[in-house]
Amino acid sequence: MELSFSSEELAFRDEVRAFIRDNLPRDVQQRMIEGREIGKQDIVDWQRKLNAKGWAVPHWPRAWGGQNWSPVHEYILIDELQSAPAPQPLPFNVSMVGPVIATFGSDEQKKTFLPGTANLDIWWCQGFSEPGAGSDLAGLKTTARREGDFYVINGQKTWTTLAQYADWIFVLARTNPQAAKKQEGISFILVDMKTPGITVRPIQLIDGGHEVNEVWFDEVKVPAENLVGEENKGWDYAKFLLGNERTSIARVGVSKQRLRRVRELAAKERAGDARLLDAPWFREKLAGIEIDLKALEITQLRVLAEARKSGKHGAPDPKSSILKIKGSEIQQATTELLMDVVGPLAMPYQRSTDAEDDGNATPIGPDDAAYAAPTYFNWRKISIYGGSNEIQRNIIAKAILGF
Amino acid sequence: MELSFSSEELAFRDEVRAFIRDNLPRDVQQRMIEGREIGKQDIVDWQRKLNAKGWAVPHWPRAWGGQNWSPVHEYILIDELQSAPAPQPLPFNVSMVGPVIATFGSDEQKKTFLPGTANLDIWWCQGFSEPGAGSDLAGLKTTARREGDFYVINGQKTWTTLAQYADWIFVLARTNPQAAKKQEGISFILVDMKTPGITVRPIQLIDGGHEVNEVWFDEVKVPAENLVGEENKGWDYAKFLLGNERTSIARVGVSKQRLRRVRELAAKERAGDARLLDAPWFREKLAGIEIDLKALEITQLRVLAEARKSGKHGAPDPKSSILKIKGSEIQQATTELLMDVVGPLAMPYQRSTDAEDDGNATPIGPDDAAYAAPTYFNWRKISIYGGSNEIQRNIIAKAILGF
Amino acid sequence: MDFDFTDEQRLLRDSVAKLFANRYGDFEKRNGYAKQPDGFDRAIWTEYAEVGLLALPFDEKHGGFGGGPVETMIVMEEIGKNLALEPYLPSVVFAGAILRHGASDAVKDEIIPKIAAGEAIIAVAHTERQSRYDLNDVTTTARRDGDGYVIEGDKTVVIGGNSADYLIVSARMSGARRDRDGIALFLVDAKAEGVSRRGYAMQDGLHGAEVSLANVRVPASRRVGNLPVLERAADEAIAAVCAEAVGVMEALIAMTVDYMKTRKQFGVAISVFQALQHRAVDMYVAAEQARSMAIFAALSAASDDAKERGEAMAMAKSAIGKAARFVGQQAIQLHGGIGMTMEYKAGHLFKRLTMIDLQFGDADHHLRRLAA
Amino acid sequence: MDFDFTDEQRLLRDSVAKLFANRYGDFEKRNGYAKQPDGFDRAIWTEYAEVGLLALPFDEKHGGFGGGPVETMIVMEEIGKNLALEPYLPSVVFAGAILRHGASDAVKDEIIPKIAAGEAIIAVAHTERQSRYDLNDVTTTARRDGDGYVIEGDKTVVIGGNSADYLIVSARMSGARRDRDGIALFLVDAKAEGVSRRGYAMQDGLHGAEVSLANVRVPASRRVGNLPVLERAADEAIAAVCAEAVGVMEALIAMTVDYMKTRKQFGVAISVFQALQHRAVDMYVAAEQARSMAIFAALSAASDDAKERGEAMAMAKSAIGKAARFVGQQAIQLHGGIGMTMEYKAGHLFKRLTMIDLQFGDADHHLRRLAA
Repeated sequence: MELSFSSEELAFRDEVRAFIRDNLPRDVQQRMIEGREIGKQDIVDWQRKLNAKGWAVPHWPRAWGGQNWSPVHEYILIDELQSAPAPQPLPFNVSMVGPVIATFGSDEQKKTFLPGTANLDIWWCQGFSEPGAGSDLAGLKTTARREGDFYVINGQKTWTTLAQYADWIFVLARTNPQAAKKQEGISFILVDMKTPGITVRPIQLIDGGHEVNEVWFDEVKVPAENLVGEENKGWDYAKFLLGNERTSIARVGVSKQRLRRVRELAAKERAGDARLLDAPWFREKLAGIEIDLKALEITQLRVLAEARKSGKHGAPDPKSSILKIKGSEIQQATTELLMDVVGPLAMPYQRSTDAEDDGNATPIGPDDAAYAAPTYFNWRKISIYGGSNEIQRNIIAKAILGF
Repeated sequence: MELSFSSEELAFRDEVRAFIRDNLPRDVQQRMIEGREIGKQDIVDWQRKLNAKGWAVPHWPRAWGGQNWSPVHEYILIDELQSAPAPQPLPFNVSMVGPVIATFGSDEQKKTFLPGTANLDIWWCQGFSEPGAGSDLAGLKTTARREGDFYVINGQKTWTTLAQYADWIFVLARTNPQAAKKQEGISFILVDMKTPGITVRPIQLIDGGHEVNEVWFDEVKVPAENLVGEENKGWDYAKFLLGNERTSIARVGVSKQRLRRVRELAAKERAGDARLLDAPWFREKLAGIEIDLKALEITQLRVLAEARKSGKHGAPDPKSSILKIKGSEIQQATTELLMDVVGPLAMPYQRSTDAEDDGNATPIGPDDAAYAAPTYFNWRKISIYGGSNEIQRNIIAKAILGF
Repeated sequence: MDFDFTDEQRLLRDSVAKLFANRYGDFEKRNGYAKQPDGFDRAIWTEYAEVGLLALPFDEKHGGFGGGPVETMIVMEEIGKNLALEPYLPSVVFAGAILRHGASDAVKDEIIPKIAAGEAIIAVAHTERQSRYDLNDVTTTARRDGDGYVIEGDKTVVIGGNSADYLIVSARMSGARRDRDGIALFLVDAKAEGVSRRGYAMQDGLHGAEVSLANVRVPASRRVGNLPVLERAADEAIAAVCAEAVGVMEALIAMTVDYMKTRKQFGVAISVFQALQHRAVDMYVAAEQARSMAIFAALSAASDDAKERGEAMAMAKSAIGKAARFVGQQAIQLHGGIGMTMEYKAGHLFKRLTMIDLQFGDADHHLRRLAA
Repeated sequence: MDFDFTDEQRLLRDSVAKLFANRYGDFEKRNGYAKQPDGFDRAIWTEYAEVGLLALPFDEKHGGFGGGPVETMIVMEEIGKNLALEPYLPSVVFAGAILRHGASDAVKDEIIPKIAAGEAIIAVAHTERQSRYDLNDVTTTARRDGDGYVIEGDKTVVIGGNSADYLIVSARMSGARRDRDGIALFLVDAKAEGVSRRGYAMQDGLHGAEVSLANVRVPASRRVGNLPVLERAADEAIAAVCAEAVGVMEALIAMTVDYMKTRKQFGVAISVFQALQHRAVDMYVAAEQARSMAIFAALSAASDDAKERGEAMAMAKSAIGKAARFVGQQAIQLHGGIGMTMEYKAGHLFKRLTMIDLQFGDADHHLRRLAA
């Protein structure tokens, strides 16, 4: 039994750190440290650097850029990116549609899409959620009607992250409305965002940012060859896709970075006659979260070690639900801690929603005051999306406790 | 809007305080302060004093010793008894079987039982719960078979508090096993504990004490005139009875007394170089509970004021479920605080289960060390009995939130 | 012991509720009000004046209606339910209390009628960059100069400061940064020479300002109190904001329960899921306990005993802050994504609850204050 | 990174599990063991010796098996699952660690074989009436006298002290009550003149004693360490008790889940109620997080870096204490009345968890230690 990484793994970690240090633009890193948005081009540029290094899609098949790494290597890369902090490869590309195409797509689809997907030449968004169906994904209503060599799509998707940047969207649509079970009769279709009949409407979130959208389909004609795999088997591919994100679900690196930042800021703030960082109540709060995070990190490593051993690369382990539940609770706790640091200075709304903003307006209060409350607001989503924490509890209740 | 009691109410409170001061034996009070058990005779003697004063059954009909008080007066009496602390009139007598007999019993039953019930000449215990039915009281299996002028009772009751002291037991038993609904066909029967066929077996709880019992009925012959009200209507009487305890459910006085005690003890304990009571972490914990308790006290008064206004004396207000939930959480939190005061000295088992023990063995640690852990263990029951906190949440969900 | 409103109080509540039903019944209108130059709609403010709300807490001899903390509670609870944007709390409740307790009769006779008529808005400029929630942490200075004072310093997060006609500024006349002695309050004309302001929206849609005072001259007659006056006024404002929080929580819980009954997942309304039901129950229980504390705060706010009053406010604000955080977070969780969108009221209720916790000190701050 | 046991470790676990299955598989037997004079069954202790458990952590050159913290974790987890009564933790783990780190080779050669053979039980007498959880808070004195020491003082809650053949006593040779310097450890024969003991059961069924030392003479050779040695041994004991807690929680959660599946209310198994399911899930999640921390503690326990090791133990013990309290309380709540009865194992698991939190410092104590 051994908690530390092997020397080979440690060497890889050092390589990742060096790569980030030498290649990540300082201003991008600084924006991320402060909780500000980063621009589309920054994300694209960085993913291309990672891809050039072979690190954008290490978990893909070797033929399409994969590295055949162990889950531990994948985790080290993600954890270092989160800790730096640096942008992660766009999940819609590398963890979602990419693996689906690589596994279930036609040779033509692979050739057409995979290189550009890895290199972020194509920016994908996800057309799964609908207004009527949140956690109940299979209750979707969007239809794809076959007409000759085309599918004609009608319906509405929502919570579509960064659709405003997207070149393509992968859509779950109902191709057989008469299917006996709601999970049947769904197909997985790739759609060019420039196709006539698609309308993207921004949804503004309570933090003031614009990261999600509604995407409307009105008689959108899509070539039939954009169907992935078999017609009416889309639910299987969706499940495959949703089970694919196991190495970064706990977002330990994100919380580590946030706590580091909180310490830095609290060392600069005064509370009464002393530094805030020296106030016992603040230190105890901080320590409480650090303990939880340490436990989570080890739980994450245990799940990884299990995955490495079983060889079921990325197969959904119901214990991942622990990672999601605790990971989101801890991330949310760190945002509350940031509010504690800033105190009353969190109240003014001084956040620019413009990712290209140079941030040169005189800030009110300490460096991160402007982003404390918006981050707190925005991060409430973490326990909602990707299967709410209530859904995760249902999974554990059923799959582990046998209820 | 006014939070304080009226001058008349304050005068009554002073009268209660004076009565307790002048009449409650010091050693009984001291045992209660320390969390030790008190003996049967102490409880009997005290209730007789209260009854002589007219305070044992103020909420009963005037003809049987009632005082026609407002709910506020009832609350003041109970709160002062809890705060003193002094024993409360035995609930099985004064809040349970007494009001049922007074409301639904025959004239003969009233004459036979009510005076002795008020004066604790008869000690009652409650024969409701059964091993198979906890929160699902109506699922009871004990039967009462009519044979001529008798009922013959068979079955098992459990969690019967202080059955070892009891002269009589009031039993819910199934008189019509064929009834359509499980709530129908149940009767409410009074049984002399000396009747042949009754066996009382102690249940030892995890604190080491003996406060509950199993009561077995094996062909127990009970005169038919001991049926209360109508045959098969027992469920209605049981519901009436269970809705009768609204003025003391929050047990605010008990928690006030416990916190006072915690402060006293913490002022004597040292933590490092200072008094424990001066340690910020301890003070903050204490303050947190005091805040909760203050809120609960006012919520209790709001429910009382509502009851006084509506005139529905003792009718179950679903808001009482708040009192039960928060009251039990706070009481349990005070027992944890007591453990904090005592620290490692809570570990030895030095509690005597003998209520007549003079407590003269050299104690280990501070005064209450011996009772800290047993009280903590024992008080876990508070969120279980009398309708578990989960049941209380179901009540609020249905009756208030309309789910 | 009595938790009923008098007939007059019921009338007050109904008239306030009616005003807000007209103006805020359609929640989308709020967005329009917020975009106006002051961050609220002046016409609504005029209505406040017409209904008498702006004169409510002041003595009749200064043109007020002599209302007390219970009347303020009634108004604030409705403000909370409706997320009203007008600067009632900073101007009428908080600054008003300073004037009531600290100003000379001459100043009262001059200013209070203007407040009552809706012609003067006042904001209290007490927070500084380093002060966090401590009212005694003051570096802004006031030095005697002839028959007046000269004030110098920077104030931050002055709620209502963007639209204020007057600012009440806490300034240090003597002593070290955190000394309790040596602090005075001054009523400063917001357009006086040397006063500069940078107004902004706040996270909850209310507005505030950064205020700089560079050699600002104030006549001696405009000295309107000291630290105890500021603390007493803050205590009254705390009671008021507790009542507001109760209104916000009530509205948010009602929205959440309604949403649960209509929102379908897996073919059934999500209100059938017991785990979610119990969560809603816990929110309700927390809110009822908070309501008890808001009543406690209101009924303690008029006490002349500063220690007793301060303790009551610390208890109340701590309880309210904790409940506000729990209710707000759980409401968003139970709503799912929709609760996080700008166009839906629930998210705004959540944001206001979050800011209420920060206003006048958060739950932990007051817990420590109580434990100290 | 590797969380698997080696083949030897698996063998160890299986043999311990088998021993306990025989002895504790029928839970009612435990009651009988507890009533024996020592508070446990000597025959079982002999079995520990036969299987090699009592020699486990000691160097091979002193007759041990050279096991490390992971081996101890394996044993302690099984002890936890079975609520075993034998004084393995105080004697082999805690006192054993003091001997390993602080005793001379001569003392080791004399004592360790006795421990290994089950012939000597040792208890650590460090807690005093005023010390709470602070190992440096020592008023018991040791003064030099000829070629030995004379010890004087009172110790409380000496776990395993009732049946111990030797006591390791912390005593102050110089300095003030809470000074870190000037503390020494002495191996005292429990039957030495001047040693008096009052044994008792503890809340969880384990046993301990009050110990008085009046003019107790100890040879100089029996000085077995100082405060750093005591702290290091306590750290190893903390890692061990964390593992025990994980075993207790595992057993308690399994019992609770089983009970929920069989217990019927309102005509259905209570396991169908989602609110109860989610509570059980939260218990499971807490226990898994606790397991991670117990592993962390075991893998940090052998570190020579006192600061790093102490921090790891503070983190682990705080996490374990919090989880233990939550899991214990919720298990009783989900069981209802049956969980509160003496004859049912769940209540005893709950009580042991409660005492584990108090042993070596509760969750808050270690949180403060970490934050200091």
